[in-house]
Amino acid sequence: MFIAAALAILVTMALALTRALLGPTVYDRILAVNMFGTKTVLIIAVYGFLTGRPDFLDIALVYALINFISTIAVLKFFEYGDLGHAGTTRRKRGAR
Amino acid sequence: MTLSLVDLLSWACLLGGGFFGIVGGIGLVRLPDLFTRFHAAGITDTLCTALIAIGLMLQSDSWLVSVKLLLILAFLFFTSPTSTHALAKAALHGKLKPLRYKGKEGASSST
Amino acid sequence: MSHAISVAVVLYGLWLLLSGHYVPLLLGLGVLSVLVVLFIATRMDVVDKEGYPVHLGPRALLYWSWLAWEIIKANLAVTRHILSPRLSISPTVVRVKATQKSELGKVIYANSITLTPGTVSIDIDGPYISVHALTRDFAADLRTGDMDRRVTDFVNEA
Amino acid sequence: MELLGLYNYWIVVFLMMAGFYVVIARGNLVKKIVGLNLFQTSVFILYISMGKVEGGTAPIVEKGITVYSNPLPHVLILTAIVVGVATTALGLALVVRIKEAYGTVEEDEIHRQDESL
Amino acid sequence: MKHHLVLRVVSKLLIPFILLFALYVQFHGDYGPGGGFQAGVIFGAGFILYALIFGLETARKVARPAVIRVLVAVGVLIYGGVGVVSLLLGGRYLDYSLLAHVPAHGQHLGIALIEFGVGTTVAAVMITIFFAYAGRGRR
Amino acid sequence: MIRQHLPILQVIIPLLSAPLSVLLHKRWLVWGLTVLASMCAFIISILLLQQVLARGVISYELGGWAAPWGIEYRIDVVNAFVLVIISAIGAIVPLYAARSVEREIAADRISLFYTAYLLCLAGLLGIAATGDAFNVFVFLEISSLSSYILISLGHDRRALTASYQYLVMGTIGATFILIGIGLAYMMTGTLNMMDLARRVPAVADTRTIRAALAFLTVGISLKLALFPLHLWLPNAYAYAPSTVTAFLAATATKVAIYLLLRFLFTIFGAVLSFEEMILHFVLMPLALVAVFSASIVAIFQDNLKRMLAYSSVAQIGYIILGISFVSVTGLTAGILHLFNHALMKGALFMALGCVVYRLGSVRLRDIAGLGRRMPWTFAAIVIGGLSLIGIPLTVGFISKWYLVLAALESQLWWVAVLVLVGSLLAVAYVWRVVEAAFFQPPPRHAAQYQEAPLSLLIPTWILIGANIYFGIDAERTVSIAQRAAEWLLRGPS
Amino acid sequence: MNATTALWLTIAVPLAGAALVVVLDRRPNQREGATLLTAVALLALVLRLWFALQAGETPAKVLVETLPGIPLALAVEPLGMLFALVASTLWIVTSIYSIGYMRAHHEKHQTRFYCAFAVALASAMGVAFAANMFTLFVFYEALTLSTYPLVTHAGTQEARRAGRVYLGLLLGTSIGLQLFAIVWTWMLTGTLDFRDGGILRDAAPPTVIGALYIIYIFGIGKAALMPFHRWLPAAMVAPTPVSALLHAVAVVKAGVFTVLKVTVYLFGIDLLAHSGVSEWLPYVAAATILIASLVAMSQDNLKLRLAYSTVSQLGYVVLGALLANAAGIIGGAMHIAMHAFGKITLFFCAGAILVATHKTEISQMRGLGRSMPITMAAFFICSLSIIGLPPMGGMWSKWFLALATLDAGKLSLLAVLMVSTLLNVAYLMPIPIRAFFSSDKATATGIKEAPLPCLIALIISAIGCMLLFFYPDPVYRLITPVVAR
Amino acid sequence: MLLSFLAVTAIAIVSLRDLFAVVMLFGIYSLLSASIFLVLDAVDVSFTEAAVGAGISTVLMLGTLALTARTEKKPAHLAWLPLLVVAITGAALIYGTLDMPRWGDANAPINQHVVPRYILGSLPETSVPNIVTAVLASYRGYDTLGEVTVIFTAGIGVMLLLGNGNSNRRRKKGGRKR
Ligand code: NA
Ligand code: NA
Repeated sequence: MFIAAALAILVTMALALTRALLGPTVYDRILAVNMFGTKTVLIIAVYGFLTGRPDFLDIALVYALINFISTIAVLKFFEYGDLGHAGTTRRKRGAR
Repeated sequence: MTLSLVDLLSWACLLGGGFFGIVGGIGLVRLPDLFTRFHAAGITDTLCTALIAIGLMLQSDSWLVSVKLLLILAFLFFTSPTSTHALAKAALHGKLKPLRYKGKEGASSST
Repeated sequence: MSHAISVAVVLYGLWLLLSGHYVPLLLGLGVLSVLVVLFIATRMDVVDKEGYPVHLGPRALLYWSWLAWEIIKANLAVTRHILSPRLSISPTVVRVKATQKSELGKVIYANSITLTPGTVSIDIDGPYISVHALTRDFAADLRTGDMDRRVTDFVNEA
Repeated sequence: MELLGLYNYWIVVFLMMAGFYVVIARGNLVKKIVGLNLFQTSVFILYISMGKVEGGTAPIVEKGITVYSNPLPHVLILTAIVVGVATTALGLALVVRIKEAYGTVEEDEIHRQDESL
Repeated sequence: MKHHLVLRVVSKLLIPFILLFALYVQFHGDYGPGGGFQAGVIFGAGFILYALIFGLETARKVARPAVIRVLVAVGVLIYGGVGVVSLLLGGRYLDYSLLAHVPAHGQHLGIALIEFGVGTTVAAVMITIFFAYAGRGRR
Repeated sequence: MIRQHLPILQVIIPLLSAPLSVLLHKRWLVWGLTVLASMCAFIISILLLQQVLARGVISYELGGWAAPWGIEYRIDVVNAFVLVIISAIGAIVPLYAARSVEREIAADRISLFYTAYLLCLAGLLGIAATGDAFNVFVFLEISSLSSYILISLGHDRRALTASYQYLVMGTIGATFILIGIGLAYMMTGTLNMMDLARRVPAVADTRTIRAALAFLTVGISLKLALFPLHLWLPNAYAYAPSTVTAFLAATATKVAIYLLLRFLFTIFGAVLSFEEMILHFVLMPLALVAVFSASIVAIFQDNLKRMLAYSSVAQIGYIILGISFVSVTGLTAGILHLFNHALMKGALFMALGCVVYRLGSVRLRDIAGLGRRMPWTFAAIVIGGLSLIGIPLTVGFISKWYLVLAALESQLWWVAVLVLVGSLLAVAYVWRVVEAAFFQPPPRHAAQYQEAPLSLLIPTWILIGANIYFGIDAERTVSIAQRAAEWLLRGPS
Repeated sequence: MNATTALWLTIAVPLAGAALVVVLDRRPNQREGATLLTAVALLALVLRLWFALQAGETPAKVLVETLPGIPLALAVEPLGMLFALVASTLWIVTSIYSIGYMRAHHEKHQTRFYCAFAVALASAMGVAFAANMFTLFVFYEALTLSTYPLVTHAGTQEARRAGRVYLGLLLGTSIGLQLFAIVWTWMLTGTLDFRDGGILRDAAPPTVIGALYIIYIFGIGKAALMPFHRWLPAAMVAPTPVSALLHAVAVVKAGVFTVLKVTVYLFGIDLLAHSGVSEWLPYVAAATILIASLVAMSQDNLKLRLAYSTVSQLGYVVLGALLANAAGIIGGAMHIAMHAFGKITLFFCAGAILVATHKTEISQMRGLGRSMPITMAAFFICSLSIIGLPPMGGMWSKWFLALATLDAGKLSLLAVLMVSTLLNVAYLMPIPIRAFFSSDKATATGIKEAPLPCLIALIISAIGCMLLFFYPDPVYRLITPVVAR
Repeated sequence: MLLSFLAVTAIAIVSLRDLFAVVMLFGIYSLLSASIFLVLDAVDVSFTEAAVGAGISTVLMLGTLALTARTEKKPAHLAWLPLLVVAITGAALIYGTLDMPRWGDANAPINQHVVPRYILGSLPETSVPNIVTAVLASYRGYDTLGEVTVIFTAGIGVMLLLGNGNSNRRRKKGGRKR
C-alpha cells in the first residue's frame, strides 16, 4: 500500500517536473518546483515506512523547511532583484 | 494476514492522498495559467498531504513518529499558503495578469 | 516577559516532541537550546503576540476543525473541475474586505483563503484582500463573508 | 541483475558527463558553476550507490537490524558535499566580482575585453 | 519584504522554530541523521530567512558581522582544540578516548564537542556568505 | 613527547593558526603569527626528515585509530623531503610578504590574506603528510580553495578571471581525483595508501582499477599543470600578487607531482602503472611537448611573470620527464628538480615581486636599463635565470645532469638531446631579461627607481643563496632524492 | 706558501679582485690599482705553482663534492700550467693596456668591465687547473658568462645582437653537446677525473668512442671549429682589450686547451689513434684553417680579419690534438702560448690604432706607420710570429705540428699547413707594409701614438713573442711530460 | 524512476538558457539526488544534500544571478572538442564500470574490508549509534576537521572577495583597472 502511495506521489512529482520544464513563466516554474519539493517531503515520509525505518522524518522536515526558504529567496529575487533588500522601497523589475 | 480497521483506514487515506496528488498534478499541467494552477497545487498541498500524513500516522507504532508527522503537516500548512500567496503577489507585481473568465456576462469586480 | 516564558514553554515542548531521548544531558541541552533560541529571537524582535499567538489557545481547535471541513469540500470541488473533460472553470479576481483589526487576523484570514483550494489570496491592500478564484462559485462563496466572520471571532476582535 | 546494476551506473555516468559538458562547453560563468555542481552531485550518487548493500538499511544501529549499508561512502560524500558547496560559494563570489569588473559573465566577451587592452 | 504582511507574520512564527530545530539536529546527530554540519546549515537558513524578510541591515544588527567573524574561527578552534587537548592528555591527535574515564564515553563527549564546533563554524559561514552576497547588491 | 607528535604538528600548527589569526585581527599580530607558525612548520619538517633518514618510516595514527580504520599520517623519505620543500618556502614567503603585500593588497584585506596563506600552507602540508587517499582530497581542497582566494587578490582584474578559471579546472581535477579514489576504494575496500598498495595487485587486472588509475592520473595532471592541462597556470601566476605567485609556483604544483608519484608508484605500483598501463608512453611525449611548447611561448611573453609561468609549465615537463623514465636515476632527477625548481621559481618570482614593488609593472619594456638602479634585484633574476637554464654551480644544473643521465641510461639519447636543447630555449627567454635590464639604455625617468627594500631582498637572496649552495654542494639533496627514488621504485628494502 | 693554498687562491684572488673593483666603483684610480694588484698577485701564485710543479709536486685540492663521485676539484698538471702561465702573464699586460684604452676611449660601465674581466680570469684559472671534466665544464661556462658583459659592453643594438650570437653558440654547444658528452662519459666510466692515459679505455666500443669524441670536439665551441666559429667574429663589437682577452688569452685558449685536455686525459692519444676518429677528423680542422684564412683575406675591418685569423690559428691547435700523437700535442700546446702572445699584440695594436685614429678599416691605415711607428713595428713582429717565421715563437709550434703530420703520415695535412702559412702572409703582411711604405699621407696628419699604458702593453707582449723564440725550452720542458708518460 | 527524473532534469539544465530556470531545475536536481541518497540508505547524506544543494546552493546561485545576468548568451556553435572530451571521459567511466562488483553485493570488497569494524564497533567503541556520525567524527575525525577548514576557507574567501555585507564601506579604491 505504501508502494501505491509512493507511486502516486512519484506520478505527481513527474507532473510537477513537466510543468517546471514547460514554464512558460518563471512563476510557473517556481510553483512547480515548490510543489515538487513538498511532494518530495511526502515521498520521504512514505519511504521511511516502506523500508520499516520511519524515524528519519527529520529529513522530511528539513526538506519542507528548505523548500520554503528557497521559495522565499526566489521570490525576493524576483521582486527586488537582490537578496539583501529590506523591502521599504520597491524596485521595478528590469530596472537593473 | 488480517485486516484491522486501522489498516483499512490508513490505506484508504494513503490511496486518497495519492489520488488527490495525481489530480493536483494533472491540474498543474492542464490548467491554463499560473493563477488557476495555484488551485491545483493547493489540492496537493492540502488534502493530499493531510491524507497521506494521517495514513502514515495510523500506521506508525511510535508516537514520536506520529508527532513528527504532525509537525511536518503543521509546517506545510503554515508555509504552503504563505509561499503561494507570496508567489501570487510577486507574479502580480511581475506584471502577470490573471486569465479572466470571458464566458457569460462577468460579475467579477476589478482588482 | 510572561509571554516570553510561555513561548519558552512551547519551544521546550517542541524540543521534547522532537527529541525522543530523555536523558539528563539532552534535556539539559534542550533547556540551553531554548534559551539560546529565545535570546536570538528576542534580538530579532520576533517574539511578540503577532508571531506567537499563544494567547489564542483552545479556540484554535474549533476554527481549525471548521477550516478542515471547508478544505475538504473545496478540494472535492476543485477536483471535479480539474477532472472534467471540458475543464469547466471561470477564473475571476475579487476583492473582499477583511474585518480583522490586527495584522495577525488578516494573515490568518488570507492564509485560510489560500489554504482552501479554489481561492487564492493574491494581495493584501489595507483592509482589502484580492482573491483569485477558480470559478465564480468559489468567489461567490467567499463573498458571503462567512470565513471572514469566523476568523474575526477566532482572533477575538469582533 | 548484473546488467541492471550496471545500467544504473551508466545513467549516473551520463549525468556526470552532462555536468562535465556544461562546465567545459559553456561560456556563461554561472552556468559553468551549475555544471560543476551537476558533475559533482552525480559523482556523489556514484559513491553512494557503491555503498548500498542489498537488504541493508541506513547505518544507524538499532536492535534487531543486522544488515546495514556501508557507512563509509556516506562519510566521504558528506565531506565532499561540504567541499562542493564551499567551492560553489567561492566560484560564485568570483563571478560576482568578475561581473563588477567586466560588466559581463560571458567568457568570450571577457576574452575580447582582455585582448583589446 | 517587511511590508509583506503574510510573510512577516508567518516567518516570525517559523524562525524560532527553525533555530530550535537546528539545535535539535545539532545535539541528536549521534542518534539519528544530522549533526553539526546540517545543524549549522539550518541555523544559518533561519538567519537567511530573517534577512530575506526583514532586510539585511536589520539582520546585521542581530548577527553582528564582527561577532559572526569570530564565530567562524571559534568553531574550527573548538574542533582543533579538542584535538590539542587529547594531545595534552597524552593521546594521539583527536583521540577522544582520553576525555573521560571510560574510553567510549570520552569518544561520545569528543564527538559531541567537535560536532558543536562544526555547527558553529558552518552556521557562521553560512550567515557570512549570505550577508556578503546580499550586501553586494546595493550600490 | 613532542617528538612523537611531529607529523601532526607539522600540519595543525599552520592549520589552527588560521582561525587564530582571524581572532587576532590586527594586521601585524597576524603577520607575526604567520611567521611563527611557518617557522615552526619548517623546523618540524627538518626534524621529521632527520627522523625518517635515521629511523625509517614514521606512522602517526590520528585519533588513535589503527591504520586502515583511522586516518594515518605516514612519513617516508619521499614526503619528508616534500614537506621540507614546502615548509622551507612557506617559512620564507611570510618574511617577504610583509612589505610586498602592503603594496599589492588593500590594507583591510591583509590580515585575511595571511589567514588564507596559512590555510594554503596547511593544505599543502596535509596533502604531503597523509597516508590516506581520501584525506588527500580534503587537504587538496583546502589548499586549492585558499589558492583561488590568494590568486584573486591580484591587483589586475584579470586575477579574477584567472582565479575563476583555476577554480573550474581545479575542481574538475579534484572531481576526477575523487572518481579515481572512489573506483579504487570500490575494488579494494580501503582508503589507506599502504593498505591500497597491498590490495591493488589482487585486482590489478580489472577494468575498474585501470579506470581509477586513469582518472587519478588525469585529475592530478590537471592540478600539476601537465601539458595540455596547464591552461589555468599562466594567468593564475601572472596576475596573482607577487607573494602568492612565489609561494604557489614553488609549492603547489610540486605537491601535485608528489601526489602523482605517490599514486603511480606507491599505490598502484610501477608494474601496473608502467608495465601494463604504459603510462610513460603518454607522460614522456607530453612532458617533452610541455618543455618545448611552453618554453617557446615563454620566449614571446612581454609580461615577465607570465613568461616565468610558462617556464614553470616547461619545468614541470622536465619533472614529469624524469618520472617517465621509471628508473632510479630518472626519479632522482624528477625529485631533485622538484626541490630545485621550487628554489629557482621561488627566488625568481620573489625577485619579480621586488620589481613590482618599485615599478608596479613587470613588462619587459619597463625594466629596460634598470639593472643599475636595482642591482641586487636584477642580480637575483640573473642568477635565478642561470639556474633555470641549468648552468653549473646552480641547482638547475644538478637536475639537468640527472635528467640527461637518466635518458642515457634508458638508451634514449634523443631525449637527452631534447632536454639539453630545452635548456637552450631557457637561455633565450632568460636572456631577454638580462639584456633588457643591463644592456639597454634606461628610460629618462629611471632615476626615480631605487633598489627594493631589504625586507624583500633578504628573503629573495636567501633563496638565491640556496640555489647556489645546493648547486655547489648537491650531495645531500642528491642522496635524499636517490633514497626517495629507490623507495618509490623498490619499496622498503 | 703551501702550494695547495696557492692553487685555490688562483681562483679566489681574482674573485676577490672582482669584489674589490665593485667596492671601489666610484674611485677609478684605486679601482684600476686593485685590478693591477690582483693581476700581479695572480701571476705570483701561478709562478709559485710552476715552481712546485718543477719540483715534482702535484698540488691538488677538492673544493667540494658537488655530486657523489663528482667533486669540484683542482689539480696542477703541465697543460694547465702552461695555460695558466700564459693567461696570468697576459692579464697583467692586458690590464695595463685596458687602463689606457678605457680611459682614452671614455667608456661607460668601467666597473662592470673590470669586474667581469677579473671573474673571467678566475674562470680561466679554473679551466686551467680543473682536476676533472666537471670542474672544467663549470669554469668553462663561467668563462662564457663572465665574458658576455664584455662582449655586449657597448649596449648598442649591434652589441646586443653580437652578445646573443656569442652566448647562443657558446652555451648552445657547451650545453647541447659538451654536457651531453660529459654525462655520457660519466655513465660509461663512473668518473670524470683527468688521468694520464685517459679514462675511456675499454669503456666502450670504438664507434661509441669516436662518436663521443666528435661530440666533445664540436661541443667545445670556444675552440671555434667550423661551423661553430661564428661567435668569434661577432664578438668583435667588444672593446679591444676584450677582443685581446678573448682572442688571445682566456676564451679561445680555454677552448683549444679543453680540446687538448679531453684528448689527452679523457680519451688518451692511444685510444684515439685506434678509434679511427683521427683518420678523418683532422681534415675538419684543416678545412677550418684554410677557409678561415680565406675569409680573413676578404675582411677590411682589422679586428674582423684578426678574428678570422684566430679561427684559423685555433685550427692548428685542434689539428695537433686530433692528430693524436706526441708531436701534435706538443705542437698544439705550444701554439696556445705562441699564438697568445702574437695575437694579443695584434689586437693591442688594433686597439691602439682605434684609440689614436678612430679607424677600424684596414684600407684607412695606409701610411700610419710613420705616425705610429712603435705600434706598427710591434704589429709587424707579431705578424711574423703568427705566420711562423723566425725569429718568432710561432715558428716552434708550427714546427712540431708539421712533425706531427709527418708522424701521422698525412702529407696532405702538411700541405695544408704550408698553404695556410702562405695565406697568413697574404692577409697579415700587407697591413704593416702599407703602413710603413705607402705614400698616402692624408691619413697620417695630426696623429700620435696611443696612450702610454697601451704602448707599454704592446711592447711587452711583442717582446714576449720574441723571447719565446729564443727561449722555448721552458715551454717545451713543461709540455713533454704529458706525452712522455 | 528517480534516476530518470534526474536524467530529464539534467538534460533540461544543459539545454535551457534561462539561467533562472536552470537554477530552479538545479534545485530539483539536488532534491532528487537527496531522495536517491535516502533510497540508498544514506540518510545523513540525503539530509545534507537537501540542505546544501537545494537550499544553500540555490540561494547562492540566485544571489549571483541577482548580481549578474539572467540569461545565458546563445552558444555560437556546437562545441565539438568538449563533446569529444566528454565522450572519452564517459567511455572511460563506462569501461571502468564493467568490472565493478555487482550492485548491492554484500560480499564486495568494499563491504568486507575495514567497514565491518565500524558497523560492529561504533556503539561499543564510541557509544554513538549513528555509525556515520561515529566514523565521521571519530574514526575519520581528521577528515572532518579538514572539512570544517574547507568551510572556514570558503568563509574567508567570500569575506575577502565580497566584503562582509557592509554596504557603507564600498570599495574605496574606485574599482579595478578597466
Ligand atoms: Na487555495
Ligand atoms: Na550525524
